[in-house]
Order: sequence, then structure tokens, then C-alpha cells
Amino acid sequence: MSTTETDAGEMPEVPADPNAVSISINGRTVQARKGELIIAAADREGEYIPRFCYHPRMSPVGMCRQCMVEVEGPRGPMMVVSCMTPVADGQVVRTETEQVKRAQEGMIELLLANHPLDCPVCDKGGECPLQDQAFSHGPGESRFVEEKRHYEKPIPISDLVFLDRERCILCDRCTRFAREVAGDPLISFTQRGNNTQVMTFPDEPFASYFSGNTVQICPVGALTAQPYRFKARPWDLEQRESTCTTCSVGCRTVVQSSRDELVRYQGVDSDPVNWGWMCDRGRFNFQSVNSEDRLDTPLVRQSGQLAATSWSAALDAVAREMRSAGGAVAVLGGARGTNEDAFMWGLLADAVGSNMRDAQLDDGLPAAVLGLPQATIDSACSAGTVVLLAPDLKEELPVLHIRLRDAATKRGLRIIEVSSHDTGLTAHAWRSVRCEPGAQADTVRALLADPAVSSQLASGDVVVVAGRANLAESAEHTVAAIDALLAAVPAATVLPVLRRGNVRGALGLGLAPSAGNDAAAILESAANGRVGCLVLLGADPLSDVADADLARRGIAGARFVVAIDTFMTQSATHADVVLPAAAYGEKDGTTTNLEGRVSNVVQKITPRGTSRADWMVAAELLHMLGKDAGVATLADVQKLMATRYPAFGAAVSSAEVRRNGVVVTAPAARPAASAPAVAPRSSYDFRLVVSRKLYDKALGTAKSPSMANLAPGAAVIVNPLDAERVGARDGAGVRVSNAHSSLVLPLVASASVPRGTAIVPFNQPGADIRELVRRGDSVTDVRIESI
Amino acid sequence: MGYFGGFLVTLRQHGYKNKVTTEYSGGRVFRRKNRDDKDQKIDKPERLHGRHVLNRYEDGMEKCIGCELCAGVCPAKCIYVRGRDNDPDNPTSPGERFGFVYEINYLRCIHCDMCVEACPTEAITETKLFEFSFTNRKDAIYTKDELLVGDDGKPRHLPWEDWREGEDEHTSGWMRATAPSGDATFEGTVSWSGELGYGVRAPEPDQDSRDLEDN
Amino acid sequence: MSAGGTNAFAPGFYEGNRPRIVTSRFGMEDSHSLGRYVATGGYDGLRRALARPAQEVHEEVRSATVLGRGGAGFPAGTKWGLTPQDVWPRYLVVNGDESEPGTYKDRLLMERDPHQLIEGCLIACYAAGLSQCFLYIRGEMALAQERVATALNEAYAAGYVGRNILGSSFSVDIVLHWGAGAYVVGEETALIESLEGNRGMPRLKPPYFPAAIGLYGQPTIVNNVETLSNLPWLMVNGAAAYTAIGTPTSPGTRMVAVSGHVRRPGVYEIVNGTTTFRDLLFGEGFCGGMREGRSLKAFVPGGGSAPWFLPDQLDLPFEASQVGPAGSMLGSGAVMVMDDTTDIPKAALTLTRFYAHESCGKCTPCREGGTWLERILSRIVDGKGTDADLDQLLEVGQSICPGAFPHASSERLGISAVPFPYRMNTICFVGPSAYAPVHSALTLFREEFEARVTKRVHIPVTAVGASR
Amino acid sequence: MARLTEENVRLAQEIISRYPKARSATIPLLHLAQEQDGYVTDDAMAHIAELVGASPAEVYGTASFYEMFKFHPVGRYVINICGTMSCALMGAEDLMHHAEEKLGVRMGGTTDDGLITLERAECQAACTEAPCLQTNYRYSFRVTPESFDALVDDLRAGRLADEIPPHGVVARVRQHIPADRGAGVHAPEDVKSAPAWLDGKAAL
Repeated sequence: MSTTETDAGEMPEVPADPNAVSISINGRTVQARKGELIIAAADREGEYIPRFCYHPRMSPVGMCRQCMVEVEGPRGPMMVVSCMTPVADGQVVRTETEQVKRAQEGMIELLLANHPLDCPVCDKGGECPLQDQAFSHGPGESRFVEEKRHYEKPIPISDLVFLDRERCILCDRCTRFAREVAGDPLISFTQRGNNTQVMTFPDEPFASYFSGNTVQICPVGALTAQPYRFKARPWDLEQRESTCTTCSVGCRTVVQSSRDELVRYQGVDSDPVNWGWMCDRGRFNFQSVNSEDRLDTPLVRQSGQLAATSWSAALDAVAREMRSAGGAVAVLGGARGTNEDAFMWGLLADAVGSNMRDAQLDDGLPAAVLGLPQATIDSACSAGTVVLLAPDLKEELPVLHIRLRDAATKRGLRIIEVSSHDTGLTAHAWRSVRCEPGAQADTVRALLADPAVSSQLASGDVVVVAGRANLAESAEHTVAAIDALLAAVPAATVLPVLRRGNVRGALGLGLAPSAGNDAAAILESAANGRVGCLVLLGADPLSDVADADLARRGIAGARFVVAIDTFMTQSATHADVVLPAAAYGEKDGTTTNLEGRVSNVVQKITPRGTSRADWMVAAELLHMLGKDAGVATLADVQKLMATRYPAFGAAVSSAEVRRNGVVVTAPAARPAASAPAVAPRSSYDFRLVVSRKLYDKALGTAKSPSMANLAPGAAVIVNPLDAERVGARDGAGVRVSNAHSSLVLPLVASASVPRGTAIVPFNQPGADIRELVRRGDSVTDVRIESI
Repeated sequence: MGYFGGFLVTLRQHGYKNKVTTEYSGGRVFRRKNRDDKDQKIDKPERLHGRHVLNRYEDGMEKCIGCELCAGVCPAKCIYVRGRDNDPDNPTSPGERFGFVYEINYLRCIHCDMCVEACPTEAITETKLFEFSFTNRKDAIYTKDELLVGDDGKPRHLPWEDWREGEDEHTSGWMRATAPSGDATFEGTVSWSGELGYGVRAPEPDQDSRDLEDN
Repeated sequence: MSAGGTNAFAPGFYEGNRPRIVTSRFGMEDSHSLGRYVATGGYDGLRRALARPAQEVHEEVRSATVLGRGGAGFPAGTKWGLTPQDVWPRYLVVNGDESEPGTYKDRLLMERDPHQLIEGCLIACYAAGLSQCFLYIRGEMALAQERVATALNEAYAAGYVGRNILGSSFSVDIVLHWGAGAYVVGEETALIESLEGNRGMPRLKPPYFPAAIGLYGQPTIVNNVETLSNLPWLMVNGAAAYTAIGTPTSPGTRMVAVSGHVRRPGVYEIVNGTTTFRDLLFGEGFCGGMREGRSLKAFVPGGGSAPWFLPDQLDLPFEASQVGPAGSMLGSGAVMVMDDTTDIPKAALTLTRFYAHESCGKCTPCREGGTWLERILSRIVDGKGTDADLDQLLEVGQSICPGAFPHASSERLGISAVPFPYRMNTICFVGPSAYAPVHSALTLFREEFEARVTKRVHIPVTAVGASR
Repeated sequence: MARLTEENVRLAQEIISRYPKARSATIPLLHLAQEQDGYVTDDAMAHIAELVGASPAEVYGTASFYEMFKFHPVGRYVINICGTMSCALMGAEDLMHHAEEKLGVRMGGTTDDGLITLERAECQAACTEAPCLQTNYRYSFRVTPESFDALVDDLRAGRLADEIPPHGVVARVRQHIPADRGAGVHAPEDVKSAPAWLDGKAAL
């Protein structure tokens, strides 16, 4: 059941290496890489050495002493810790001698001396490395008769994680992860000797976006996750390997269920993607799938009220409206679903002659950036320089943040960051420059003029990580900055960091907007009464489109609105037909991550109520419209998809799609950038940045009880000096206004924001900043006054 | 044989010939005939496996901690358990966790007693009662409410069960077939760590005297 | 506040009629002042060193074989040579975190002659090309900290430390750093961790010496206070004069603290390698024998972590090459003497408790094993042990130090010595140190333990496993 | 309770400037905080974390490793009685019993007047002068019950106020490197070549 680490067999085969050395393990001569640790070489050879503190993705510490093996030395056999000792040519290693066994048994006995035997109530019981290795490498019985160490039983160290110090065996995995991988050293060893314990600073919670990983890598039940706590036992779990679609990084996971209920996701070590890590949002949002608030039956508006109905009645109504709409059918969304969903809805849109579709909601970059020379996560991490023209990756694509942080801190990657404020990567950036909204291209040009920067850019591969950092400015500014960079470094590649789960798949498989007809234009058309049937395919413009006014007018102006979703979203409450959609974990298919990597997602539980996968709805509608695509199963869809999109087809049918995925690059046109002019502003104005936080009002978070309270809430964040100028203290309410609207937000002073810039997190509980944002504005200026 | 042939087979069973089952002591036939002297149950073997009960500690706390070991070991997959956090102010069981849902499906249970073997807290034991039958499939699924003993430590008497005076006494007759650590020749003291919060189990029968002799 | 020894200014120090290298100023009241130091030839060694190329100074120290006085006894000159080529900067860390039970020579050296130490640091930095020096003093030594701080301030003002020392091209800062109470920080890699602002937990070996990767990942020399205090004399008098004292394998003198049940417990500077334990314990120039009417039962020859010696070993010289094969070690130069009134199990408990308490908690055998030993021992001392506990002590010890553990020979018991060193499953020596007194006491005085064991019953067995 | 005062922040910055990496100043700064408040407060640790560029949890992890840092108020005088080998051989246990009786507190306790905290300590490096104790890290050697009583009486009467500063102050003398005399820090990222004096010539 243990899924915490990749089996040796899952690692890619080692190519013939000039640095290979040959060692002998238990009498067998094997090849190893120079500098490799004995335990890693043994793992690959299938010689299991017991361990607790060793983790292949973190630096070794040699603390638990469980992995001791015998190595032939100049003065006879020596006991060494295999997690700290590198292989050497001709080395003779024995892992099963009497002495080794004795050391292993001794160590297990010592570890169990103070370990409570409350396995029956411990979440780890049944999949516990300590339990397993006590059986496989332990002495069987303990001679420890003294009173064990006692601490207060589990204490919550954050909203998501419980710590039981009695169970802790002090392997340094969680603390090492927090320090070395996540960069959030909010937990540490405290006290000393036999009283050593892992703790947070008094009254400061372990509020890391990656805290769930510590639960997964804990070799005992010392750290347990609140959402999984006492939900199931390992022996009644069933699991399938899948891909997380919470964001577009596409972390490989296993989806685990018990009694047809999702209970846990665990990260799987996929070398090109997530290395076994996940962010807490992706890890714990399974709770929303189990929510009581899920839609479970189709609804049709009858005399002003949405009323439950049958699928056939609901689909009849939709088909009728589509037919009568002529070509004026619009499809918004699709990024939440699978590739197959997007493909079938693309077919449907083609069939009804619609040229209005967009998988993004005016909150990404023009789909044409996918036509630029593409980078992958791996190529970015192994490049010489990464230029970040992106939002705070820690908030939006946390595992990509981990990968880039690792490359910057350990592998010599140099990061040049162009950002409106300090981000999670600022501390690790080689250069980090602040840039006002709208000034990206100028900032990049100024940077390029710096000889140190240009020689750095000339010294190796350059990858531009580009995404939408600010929803209160035009996306064209970012595109112009990319253009400026590519003009100077033509060989540079681009890693587009569009945020939504399968946005790249949806854009590549038929839901990309046609020229000048993106989501905003579609909503504008709808507002003007030119959309007969607006399909919201897992999209909620009323929450997600940055221009609140546009969204409202668009939804109101569409003649007929169909919402296909898992929850009753804001927009769905205005729909004429609401169709319940199968959620993540309830349907099979494939997804595409931000680098174009296609991997599979799986069905683990029965869809809620009568909800269905989106592709089924499209197939049914095609049939009803008399344009049957001849698909009855997912395999049919994939076959059909292969004829239209051969690259996707080849990826989907390969075995690798169920492991590390296959990178597919769909050709697209290069964008024609035109940076809109930026208006000057008065010195009383702040230039507004609307950016995302990891936790917000998104339903996957809001409907997951243990994450529902993690959203920081709406606030306006300014530099402390600006706060002083405004005359408001930290936490005081201030009036934020411009020509469009005015609202009151609490003020937060933070030195991470440069002067003249105001940051308001998007989609947070509290006053809605979107009221101040207008789509046509190149940038948004606001005035802040104390009240 | 046809439709009526089937009935014939059944009717034959009520004849005096070919009788396969004999009336055991305490059967309904005797009660109907008002023969009180015959309406008694015979003593049951000590290790008889009857329907289960969920026990409490003397202070009323439930012994079940919802660990699901019984469900895991059950060869018939007839036990369904879900755990939940104890309310620290008003705990149901000692420690962190209690059995929130506990169900046994007696249409599946084979009374093998593996659940009793697996239970780390002696929460589930079997009574000697086997005289129960149902007219409804739902009744066959005993819920926690039905399995749990009352505050007096005695099992609930459900309408379709044939409880007699004194039978309650045999409900918690805990009997384990295997020795600790699975070692049949084990001779040590079973020393339970008190860490879980639930009580320290008394030594196995006869161990007391054996230890005394050793000392 | 009371002065117990013959030396009014350095309580516990006895001069005696012997060659003195590092304690030459101990008899002077103001030995810690710059004025007195310079007046008695101070900073001459530095001047002479600076007048020669650094490589030559290094060679001189190497040829004098100045053994490290911290415990391991590794020659300082050789240690300096272990730094990798062309990696800069390199650092000097002075280990003044003296905490080994029984030892306190370094404290006296810092309190009584801080300038001698400073001069030694400068010579080491010059000879080995070390860019910055960190002088780590144990946190509890308030007086030593004050004296060294004062001396440093004086030395800076007088131009002995800092930029262009004595007008030369040699510049180095000595930064005073102090600990906060953790024995394990005396281990050199733990010292470096502590100096980096971390928990003082030893680093993993390899690399075996921080000379390659030490402070901030740079080559780092860690030297003991006494080791460095030898350098000024060595520079003035030369390697030949240095090696003329003592034996070829252990030249020079060394400071030894003798404590416990002797008539005159104190600190002595002895000639290395020739002085025997009998001289030290019974000699008139030294401790002057056991307390009135008492006889020697056992003694610890080299700090709390050393296996114990019996009267059988009294005639061994204070020389590592002879003590090792006899089953113990010299360590940091501390002898603790037990007479016939000593309660052996309790004495062992005292030492084991120290090491269990001072374990850093990093590796399992030390963290869990040390405490386990302590708890079994205290049960035995309290009269609640069983005879199985005695074997259990040895079993736990096996998990810390597998194989045969060194011990002394005994005619009475008819056992022969198991030579030093031991094998260990731990990262550093703290774990084995917790076991050493237990093993010595149990091997040499088992009958005292048996007398304490009240009942003879089998231990109840707790099985290991999920449902137990 | 309290962050570092402005004066102490200045001192802290001076201390930090002596190390190639600010983190190295953690322990000296914790001493500074303890000097200021008599014990290390949570706020002070958070402040130190800011100054040395660590997380508060890391500073707390470091601080709690070391015996000398107290996280709760202690008496003005902390008396540490050594109980390790040499002192134990010379009667430390009796001394401890006597001290507990005299002060009316158990080991680890503080007297009601908040003046004296009694603690059992491990080896204090004065083994030949056993049994010994430290009062705010100032020694008393060969302590007898009588000399212990005298010490306590002196402390209570304030007769040792000059000799023994309040708990938290260890060394009363600070190192000061004059700006014109310092050779400067040598950080690994700044220094890439051998020191000037290794040129094969004599430095003088």
C-alpha cells in the first residue's frame, strides 16, 4: 500500500555511463554511478536495505542508523550507513550478514523503545514503515520495560496537520522537507537528546502550502492529515494512479477510496513532473468531491425556478435551444475536464457551426503563446537561466515552484524575476526586478541592457516562464515582454504557465478561441444579445472573469444559458439548464499539463447521483442534433480524437500515458503582440495588481471543510510607507476606488510590495475587487483613502 | 418434478419418516404446548460462538476504538466499521478514536471468531446466543446500537432473539484461541501497555498461578 | 570564591618542580594582562613566526608533533596539512567548549593566560593560511569569557590582532564566540554546526575531518585551547627543544586534572609520556596518595568517557600508545579517582546520566540507548533491578557499540585487556561514552551489581507488534 | 514579551557584522536577549529570526538545544549545583539535599521571593574543587552546607550584587573590534584566493 516513494523499478533506466563503477552487493557484481549512495544502488538492484531517514529526493542525514551495511575495508569488514556512503569501484557490500542483522534488530528495538504501540488507532497502522520493518527486520520482542516517553497526544500544528510527538522517531524527514524542499522552515527539532521533539514556533502554525507532503513521507504516524484522520484503514483502501488536475502542473498521484468514497490522494514520484510532491490544495481537495452540495440531477428552469428533471428532458431542452440558436452557440470553459471532454465539445461546437469558444476566461494569456518554441519543466530546471514573467508560482503552481526552487538552490539555475512584488522565488532569484503593471516590456528591455544580464542570457539555455500575473491589466503587456525577450534571445524557449488544470488540452483540442473571439468578446456579444445559447462547461464567469460588470452583462444577455458543473456555481444559478458533471476521480480520460504532457486520469468512484462525464453530454447532444459522432465509449472518443489530432492520439494510446505522460506540442500561430499604451497616473493613485492566492473561494477549496477557512480574505496590500501616506494602520479599513466603483477593504502593510503598487488577492471572501476592473483598461489605477 | 412436487418434498419433512432435524431443547413446539419443564436450553459449550456484543469498561466507556482490525480480518467481510475522533470533553472511548459506525451482517457472518481474536481491546466478544432469525434483511444487519451492551454491561435483547434468564452472564466470556505473538508455547506475562488509555488486561487464565510458582 | 589549591590565583593548580610550557605564568597574579604577558616574553613567538615564511612555520609545527589535546590526540601540524588545495577562505575554530567530566585545563588556560592562547591562534592562522579565527568558549565559563574578551580588546588596541599585525602583511580577526551549554558541542563538527547558528548536532562522517568541508562548507581547522597555547613557546624555543621533553611519540608536556578521592586533587602540567599514573596519584609532587586510611578502588584515566582502570594499571605511563592497548584512552587529560568507599553502580550511573543527558538526539542508538542504560542503572541503584537487567545493560550496549568493548585487565578477576578503540553504530562518541562506564563497572565490579539486584525473576515480556 | 531594545539591536548588528553569515550570530544574540529580559522571550526569538534571516522555528530549535537558555522567568540568581562524577564522589548529592531544604524548593524550582532558582547541573569544569556550584555562572568551590548557607545569605542580603550580575548576564566584558583595526569578515562567496601572506615570503 505504501505509495510514498518510487520503487527502484520505476526510475528510468540508467544509460551506459563512463563514470560507472562496479561494486559487489551480497556477492553479486552490479554497476553503479560514481558518487551514488550505496542504498540507492542497492535499491536499483532490488536489494532492500531498511531505512527511515533516507529519502531519495532529499539530502541524506544518516540519523536513524537503520541502513547500516557491512563494507569490506582495508582492516576487515566495516559497518557503514549506506545512505551516507558513496559507492566506490570494487567495493564489497553485504547487507545480510549476522552483524548487519544484529545492528538492524538493535536499532528497531531502540526505535520502538519509546514508540507507543497504539497502532490500532494510528492512521499509519497497516502502511507504516516502522511497523513493516519491525516485522521484517526487527527482533520480534522488546525488552524495554520502563515507562515510555509521554507527550500530549496529537496537537494540531496547522489546520491540516496533526503532530503526535510520542510516535515520532526523529528521522528529520518532515523538518528536512520543510527546510530543504518547501523552503518553509516552520517546524524544527526542539529540545535535546531524548527530549528532542519536532515543534513549530510557539503560536505559529505550520502554515506551509506543502505540509501534506510531510504527512506522506513521515515513516510513522507522528504526522497525520486532518482530512484523512480516522477516515479509513489502509487495508480497506483501493487505489489507482492518476494525475492531479487542480492546476496545470499535472502532478502524478494515486487516488484512494474506501467504500466508494474518496479518502486520500498521495503524490507519486514522477521524475519529469512532481518528484512525489504535491501542494496541499491538490492533495486535500478530494473533500469537495464528497461534498453534500454536489449537483446530482439535471435542473431545468420552469416558471423562474430551477427544478429537478430527467437527463432526457434536460438534454432535449438544450438541443432545442442549440438548434434554434443557429451558429450563435458559445462554449466557455472546458479546462476543468479531460482531453476527451474538450475534444467532444469542440466537435459539438463545430457541428453547430459555432465560432465562439474559449477554454480560458479572460484570465490567462492569448492561446497563441502555445505556438512559441516550448520548454518543459525539466528543460527549465536544467537551463542556465529562467526568466520569470509569471505570477507568484508558489501561489498558483506550487509544485513548479518547488522544482524551480530546487534547481536554483542546488543545481545552479539562475532565475531572473520580473514581478510587481516579492514572490516565493524572489529569495532564490539571481536578479529580481520590480516592475509596475504595464511596464513589463520596458523593464525587460532595461534588463537586457545590463551587460551582466545579457552575458548571463548568452551563457546557456534560456527559458521564459510566462503567465498572467495581474488580472487588472491587459495580457498584452506580458506578451510584449515575451516578445522583447525572444527578440534578444531568439533561441529561448517558453514555458507557458496557464493555471487551469487542463487548459492546454482544451485549447489544443478544439476549444481555442478564433481570432478576436475570446471569452471577453463572447461575453460582450452575449451582453449585446448575439449569443443564442451559452454553454458554461465548468466555467463560472460570475466568479472568474476579472471584469465583474462584463460577466454580469454577458450572463444576463445570453438568451439561453446551460451550465455543466459539479456544483451550483454563481453563474449556474442564472442558468436555464444545469447539468451535473462527474468530478475528478469519477471519470476516466487523459489530461494535458502546462508543458503539454498528456497523462491519464482515472475513475475511482461512482459519479455522484446521475452526473456524467462532459464528453457523454456532448456525444448525446450530437446524436440529438442528428450529427452522431458514433462514439459510445471512451475508447471510441480516443479513436476519433486520434484521427483529428494524431499527436494526441499517439500519446493517449502509449503505455507511458499511465506513467510519466507524453509531451505533445500542438502547433499554433505565433501571437502578434501589441502592447496597449499605458496611461499616466496622478501621484495619488496606486497601480492595481490583482493576483491569486493558493486558497481562495474556488469551490474545490471552499467545499473542502479543512481548507475552507484557509483563504486569507480580501485585503489591499501596500508598502508600509504608502500605508503611512494613506494614513491607515495595518488592518484598518480603507476605501479603494476608481471611476468604476468603490469598496472598503482592510489594509495590509508589507515591505514585499513596492511603493505605488497596491495588491489585492483575487476571489477572496470579502469585498470583490473585480468591481473596479474593466476589461478594456490597459492597466487599473485606484485611489486609496483612509476612512 | 413440477411446482407441486416441490411442496411434496416439504410436506414429507413433517411426516414421521425421514426426519432430518430433531427438536432441540427450548424449541417453540414445547412452548406452544405449555410444557414448561421442557422449555429449557441445554448448557452450551464454553467456546460456542454466538452473536456478538460490543463491550464497555466499568465506567461506561466503550471499548471499541474503531480500528477496523475486526473488519480487516473478517473472512466473510460482514463487518463494517468507521472510526471518528473522540470529543475530548465528552469522549465515547478512552483515547483518540472511537467506533462511530459498527455493523455486522448476520446473513454473512460465519461466527469464526476471528474478529474477537483480532480485537486489541476486547471490545468485541461473542455471546452463546445463536437463536435468532429475521423476517427482514435489514434486521440481519446489527448496528452499533444493537450490538453495544447497556450501561449495566448487559446486551440488548432484540425482539427476535431468544434470551433466557442467566444467559447474559455468558456474553463477555472472552476466549482466545491463540497465544500472544502467535506463539502457542508462550509462557510470559501478557503485559499490556496502558498507553492507549484503555485498561490493562488481566493475565490469561492460569497464568497468575503459574507466575506465582515461578517466583 | 574560596581558593583551594596551593596557587592563590589559579585554584586547583599545583606548580611542582617540572618543565612548564603552557602554565609558566600561572603563578603571577596579573598573568592575564597584556602588560605582564609582553613583559614575560609574550608575542615573541608571533614576531618570530612572522619573520619566517608561513610554510616554514607550518613545517616547524609539523616536525614538533604537537599532539591535539582535545581528546583524539591528532598532531596539529598534520591536521593543518589536510586542507584541500586551492579552496579559500579557510577558517580556524578554537575549541574552548571544554565540558568533559573531570577536565578543566582549558578553562584555566583561558582565565590565566588568554594572551598565550591568542598568540597561539595567530601563529596557527599564519602558518596554515587561515583567514578568520573563531574562538568558541563554553557558555558557562563567565570568567574565561571576560578574560579573553579583555585580552582581545587589549590585543586589538596594541596591534597584535586585526589588520596588518605588527605592521606585517598578515591580517586576521579573532572573533569571540560563546556557547550556551551543550556538552556535545565539544565534538568538532557539532562545534561548527553551533557556530553556524544551528543545533549543535555532529555532522556525518565522511568527511572525517572538517579540514575539507567545515564552517560554511569551507576548509576549517578545529584546534583545542591547550594545543594552540603550546605554539608561542614552540616558536620561541624551536621544535627541537619541544621534542626534547617527553617521548618521541608524545613530545612536550600536557595538563592533567586529577579529581576525586585523592589527597590533593588538582591540575598538573606533566611531562608527556613518562609520568605514570602511580606518580600522578601517589607522587608527592602530585596528588600525594589516597585520602586518609583509604585505598584505591578504580580510576578513570582520561575523562568520563574512558573505560576504567584498576590498581593493576597504575604503572602505565601517561602515554596514548600504552594506554590504548591496556583497554582505555587518555582523552582530554582528566583522571578521576575512586577509593574503596565508592558505590560503583552509582558512580557508573552518574557518568551514564551525564552522557544520556548530553546526547544531542540525532542518532538513534545514543538517543534511545543512552537513556535506556540510564534508566536500567537507576533501577538497579534503587534496588529494583533484576539479574536479567545486568545482561540487558550489555545488550543495549551492543546496539551502541557492537562487538567487544575495551576494558582493562584484572589479576583478581583473571581477565585480560581488550584494547582500544571500540566500534560504534553512532555518529559521534557520546553514545559509546554513555556505555563505557556501564561496561567498565559491570565487567570489573559485577559483584556489586549483583548485590543490588534484589529479586531473581524473569522480566515480563512485552511483545512488539500492532495489537499488543 | 519584549523584542530587543534599540540599544541591543545596535549591539546585535555589531555582533552580526563579525560573521560571514548572519545565522552564526544566533547564539550570541540569544544571550543578548536573555541578558535583556532574564530569559528568552518568544518575541525576542522572533526578532532574532528577523535579524539573522532565519525562521522563528529555527531560532527556537537552536535555542532550546542549549541548556543555558530559559524560556520562562527564573530567579535573579540561578544556582547550578554540579552533580557529575567528581562532584558526586565528593558529596554533591548531600549538598543538593541540603540546598533544597535550605531554599525550600526542589531542583528546578524558584524561591517564593523570585530571587533564587535552584538547578542540578552537569560538569562545570572545576572537578578538582568538588563539590562545586555556579551562581549565574560564577563559581563557588569545595562547597559545604555552611558555605552554601553563607552564599545564600549573602545573595539575599545583596552583598554579592557587584560580584554577581543578574541572571542573563554572562560575560560583563564585550569584545569590541575597532573599525580601523579589523581585518574584516571572509565570506566564502567573496574570497576565492589564498591570503596575501602565503606568498612564500616572511610577513614581516
